[in-house]
Amino acid sequence: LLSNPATAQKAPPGAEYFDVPDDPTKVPGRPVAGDGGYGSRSQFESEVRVRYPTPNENTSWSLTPLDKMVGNLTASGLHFERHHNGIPTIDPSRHLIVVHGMVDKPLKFTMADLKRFPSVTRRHFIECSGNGLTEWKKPTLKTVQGTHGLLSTSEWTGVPFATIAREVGLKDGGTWVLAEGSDSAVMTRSIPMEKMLSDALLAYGQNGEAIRPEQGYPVRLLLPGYEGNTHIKWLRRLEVSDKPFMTREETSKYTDLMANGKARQFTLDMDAKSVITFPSGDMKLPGPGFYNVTGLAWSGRGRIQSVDVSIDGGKTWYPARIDSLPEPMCTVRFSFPWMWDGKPAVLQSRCTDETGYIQPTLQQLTAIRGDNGPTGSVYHLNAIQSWGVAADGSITNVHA
Amino acid sequence: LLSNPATAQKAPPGAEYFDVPDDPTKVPGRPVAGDGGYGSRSQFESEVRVRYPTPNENTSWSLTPLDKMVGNLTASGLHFERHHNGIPTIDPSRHLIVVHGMVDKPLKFTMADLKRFPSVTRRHFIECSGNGLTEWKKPTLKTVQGTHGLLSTSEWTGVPFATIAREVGLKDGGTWVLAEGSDSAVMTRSIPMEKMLSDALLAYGQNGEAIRPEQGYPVRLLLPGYEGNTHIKWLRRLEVSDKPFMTREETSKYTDLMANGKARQFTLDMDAKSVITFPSGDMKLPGPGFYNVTGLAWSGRGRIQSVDVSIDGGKTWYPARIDSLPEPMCTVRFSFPWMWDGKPAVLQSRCTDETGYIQPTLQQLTAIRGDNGPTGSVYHLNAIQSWGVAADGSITNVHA
Amino acid sequence: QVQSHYGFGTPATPQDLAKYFSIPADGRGLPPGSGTAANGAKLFADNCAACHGDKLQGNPTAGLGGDKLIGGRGTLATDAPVKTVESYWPYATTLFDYIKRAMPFTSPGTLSDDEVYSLVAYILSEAKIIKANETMDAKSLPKVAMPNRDGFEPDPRPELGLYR
Amino acid sequence: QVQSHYGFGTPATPQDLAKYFSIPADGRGLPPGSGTAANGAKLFADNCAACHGDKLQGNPTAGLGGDKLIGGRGTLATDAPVKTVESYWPYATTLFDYIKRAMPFTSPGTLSDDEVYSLVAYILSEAKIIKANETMDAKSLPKVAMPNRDGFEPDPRPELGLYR
Ligand code: HEC
Ligand code: HEC
Ligand SMILES: [Ca+2]
Ligand SMILES: [Ca+2]
Ligand SMILES: [Ca+2]
Ligand SMILES: [Ca+2]
Ligand SMILES: [Ca+2]
Ligand SMILES: [Ca+2]
Ligand SMILES: [Co+2]
Ligand SMILES: [Co+2]
Repeated sequence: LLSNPATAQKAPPGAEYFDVPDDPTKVPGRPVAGDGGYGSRSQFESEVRVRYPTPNENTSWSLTPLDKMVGNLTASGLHFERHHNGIPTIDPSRHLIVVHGMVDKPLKFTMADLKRFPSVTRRHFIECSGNGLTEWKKPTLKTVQGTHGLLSTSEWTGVPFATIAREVGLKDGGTWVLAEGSDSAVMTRSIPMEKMLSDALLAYGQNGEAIRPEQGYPVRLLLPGYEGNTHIKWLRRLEVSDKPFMTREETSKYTDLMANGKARQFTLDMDAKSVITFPSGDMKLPGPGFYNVTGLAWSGRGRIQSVDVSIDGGKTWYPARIDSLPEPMCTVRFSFPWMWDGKPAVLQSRCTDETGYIQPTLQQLTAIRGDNGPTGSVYHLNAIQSWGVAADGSITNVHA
Repeated sequence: LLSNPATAQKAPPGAEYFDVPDDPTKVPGRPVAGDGGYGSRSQFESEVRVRYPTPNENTSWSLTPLDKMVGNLTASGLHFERHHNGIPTIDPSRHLIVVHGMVDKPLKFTMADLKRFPSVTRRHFIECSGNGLTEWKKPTLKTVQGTHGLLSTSEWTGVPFATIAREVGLKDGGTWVLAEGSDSAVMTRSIPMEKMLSDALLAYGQNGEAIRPEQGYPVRLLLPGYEGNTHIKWLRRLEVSDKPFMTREETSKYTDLMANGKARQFTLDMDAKSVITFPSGDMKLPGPGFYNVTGLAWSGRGRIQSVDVSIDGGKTWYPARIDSLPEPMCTVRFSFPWMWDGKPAVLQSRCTDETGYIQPTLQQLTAIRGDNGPTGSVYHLNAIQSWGVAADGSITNVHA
Repeated sequence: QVQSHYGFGTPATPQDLAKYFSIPADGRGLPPGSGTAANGAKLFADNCAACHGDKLQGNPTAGLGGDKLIGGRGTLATDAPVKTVESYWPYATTLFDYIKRAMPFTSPGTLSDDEVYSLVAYILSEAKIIKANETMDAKSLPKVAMPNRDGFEPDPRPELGLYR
Repeated sequence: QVQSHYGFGTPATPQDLAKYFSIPADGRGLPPGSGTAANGAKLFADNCAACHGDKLQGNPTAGLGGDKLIGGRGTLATDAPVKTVESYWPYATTLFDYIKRAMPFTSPGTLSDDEVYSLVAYILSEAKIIKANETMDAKSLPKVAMPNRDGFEPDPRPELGLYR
């Protein structure tokens, strides 16, 4: 009863096509485990991650369709991607993770070795620090998938680096750790030892199963709250050092050039941020009436404390409901009951994290960072997003 | 770069096959979004849900491979199934939910209507009360997938029934609600109004995307902690009544026949339960040494408070670590550091929930329920599971 | 700003509701019509026996797996209880409700109400719960005295002995 | 019962580690060998120019999209900063490390160390950071004075003005 290849074309990516009966209560359904034992999404669900049109499709990114998502987690098939030379195919039985440098005993671990250690399971967002890079100067992309889609949330399972550190023995003065991927970009980033010992995971599980190929199969580094690029995928090596390595990704890229010509380096924390996903850009409200405004909020420095919503472009703020359980360095779903009177409005959300940090306006942010983004201060745009609502109900990305 | 049909056969269900390079750092990987925008699991991951060999494959169940899972959530593609006449294919644009009976204003809702209401997002397990039904009299199935695989955990998003209740207006005396599915079993169960108003959800989201077809697309009832059969899938109708309807599923089935010939009815709560998933039945330990014993614990009456592990068949108990955040009516992952001396051992886990209820031994349970299961008291087997470890490291399902 | 009622959804009219049914033990909602075991016997042979057996003994054919429908009286308190419509089901109304919604398994929801009444009469008569010539309809069905009518009790859990 | 060390994993020997490299600014781990701009020019034309341009101006061919490698000096504090190896990169060692690991894009990890030194020499010389005849090797490379050597500062965040 699997769909036949002729009709398979009718189904969206990730789905199988089946004929639709007039009345599903009058004909038997598909048998249990007729799918071979691994299910797929409904043929009526079609949202996909969309690639940003960089010149080279192997170093590019695809964005999560936040406007079509519900809840707090990201479906594994829709987790955003950023690869620097494509997705490698790695046989886990041949994969090694070596840990060396300023350690007492350099070791190599098979995946089987790694899985023998105690593990922990945590939910965290990952956000690319380039999320929103098109939005500094003027509203550019139409949808929230475009403006904020380099954000996804998963349940991750893995071994704390602290556990591995006890195995190799750390030498005094080892203050940085280089993490290296086994993709063809052989991606490298330097991570402060303090972070590695506090909550870094060597993660091999995602949402209950093995981590997906696009997210680093068979193992990635997970650095809760840090910018996405540092969560090295396809992890093959950790080298303890007394200094950062000044890799290309932490000098040429992922640094923030200020207006005075100086660049900030190792800007690793993701600042608190929120965005309204409904209603959002390119949608159209059918008419005045009640709308359950909803969105996501997150912080790289702890839990989300509160979220406020404005319908007048930030003049007045109302508290939003928190619809899921706040956890450290994890998204929360929020909502706000809005009775639209049919007049033009500007919708905004603003979050505060448990450190007391308040998500800034774009004006506040560019006052500090300069307004030479996107070619200057490209990364870490966490400003309040504005969605303009016209009298005809159409929603557009605006700067307000 | 999608796999071609000729080689697709090489990949397990849910995966695509790709050639495996000798050194993944030396050849470019697959391009971003080359999968059409919806990803799939690695070709090296092959665990599947397995159908229990009931005579009719349309009324049957498939079991989650708990032995192969990591973390706390169940991958959506591996969520256990129990259908009573297969999986219907339902066009959400034509689906209605009607709410009527002892209400002031009977209403019908489209899926679009439903999604306009405020929603909440919660993680909960669903367990079929038939989980383990083969295990009452003697150890029968070999693996934990067989003995405990009718258990899965997801993030669910939906509208509280309480919200819908305000729309229709409840009449005094409406103490039960019938929920009806739109499958060809037209499944019906009666639910106490108290439960419906406390935390029942009309759930349309699962792990961030639309609920999967096998789990009730486009909408199911979610009754945190209640036996799985009551979480009516493909929900099309809710009827408020002053009495239960005594449907076939709450009389002929899902009742618990005691030794005295009387049957318990509406045994809806899932009692606290835990199971060790590693090591578990049909595995073989390579030799003496350290093993990170791990498993899942859950309760239908609140949070898991603590989990203990025994390596001597319940004579001595040690506290286990809790490796994920306990939440109400949700699984937790636990673990226990075990240094195996190479001698025969019997591994057990035992949980206590926040009400103080302690998971019983099979002896304690059959002392109350009688030992005429599985034909008598079929359901609600939540006894401590024992895994026998032989001197050669092989693990078997035992009663101890 | 928020109304106490959102106002989503549209009224469900009696016509909208007409296609739904769910029959509690008092027979509320049983449709007009009637049936007898004699009619039911033929219907059963044609539509049900392949899966439930021509003696209602259950599961005669591999791959179909219908339940055993009669027998088992007096076994419930034994070590090998046999649960059937005859021995276990507390209400005859449930039989009407279930056959009408879910049977025959391969084409559920296709029987007329008279046919369902007839099949119910046939099964109850084969189970020796009613006489062969009794007519089943909205009035008589709820009154059928099922052998295990008083065999159920509400959930007594949590079992307090399992607390420390 | 638990050991303080689990004992999983096996020692990584010097041979195991030989294939890995990562070169910090002091040049630690730079391999033997050397190269010159003259050799690099030919290698660049053959292996790199298709994507980075024969004037190192970047992205000449649709679908390939290599970065611009030189130019942009003096633009960093302007409204249109141009970030290249020449204008922005603080360390020449990074150039060696990155080309050796990741370039050429379609066959990374295939260049010899001499070839990498030569390409580094060529790019730095085209950027007028070194002279055309300077030899690049483990000793000279870390000493190259990059124009933006002092252009970086550690993360000053959180920005305290954003707290209430
Ligand atoms: C193709 C097979 C098939 C046919 C034809 C069929 N049945 Fe069934 N029947 C089943 C199966 C399978 C079940 C169990 C369904 C479940 O538990 O999910 C069942 C269950 C039942 C039950 C409930 C038994 C119990 O103890 O819970 C009754 C009553 C019943 N059928 C009556 C009928 C009648 C009357 C007909 C004919 C009009 C019929 N069946 C035709 C397969 C069939
Ligand atoms: C097929 C295309 C292609 C070829 C051939 C190629 N490159 Fe590249 N190069 C790229 C792309 C694309 C990037 C950007 C990669 C990224 O950011 O993920 C890049 C990045 C670079 C960078 C980093 C630039 C910066 O500012 O960060 C350097 C240096 C470089 N290449 C040098 C070389 C050299 C030297 C060669 C030849 C040995 C070469 N490239 C061959 C496409 C190519
Ligand atoms: Ca969708
Ligand atoms: Ca040490
Ligand atoms: Ca697996
Ligand atoms: Ca009322
Ligand atoms: Ca109770
Ligand atoms: Ca800081
Ligand atoms: Co940064
Ligand atoms: Co029950």
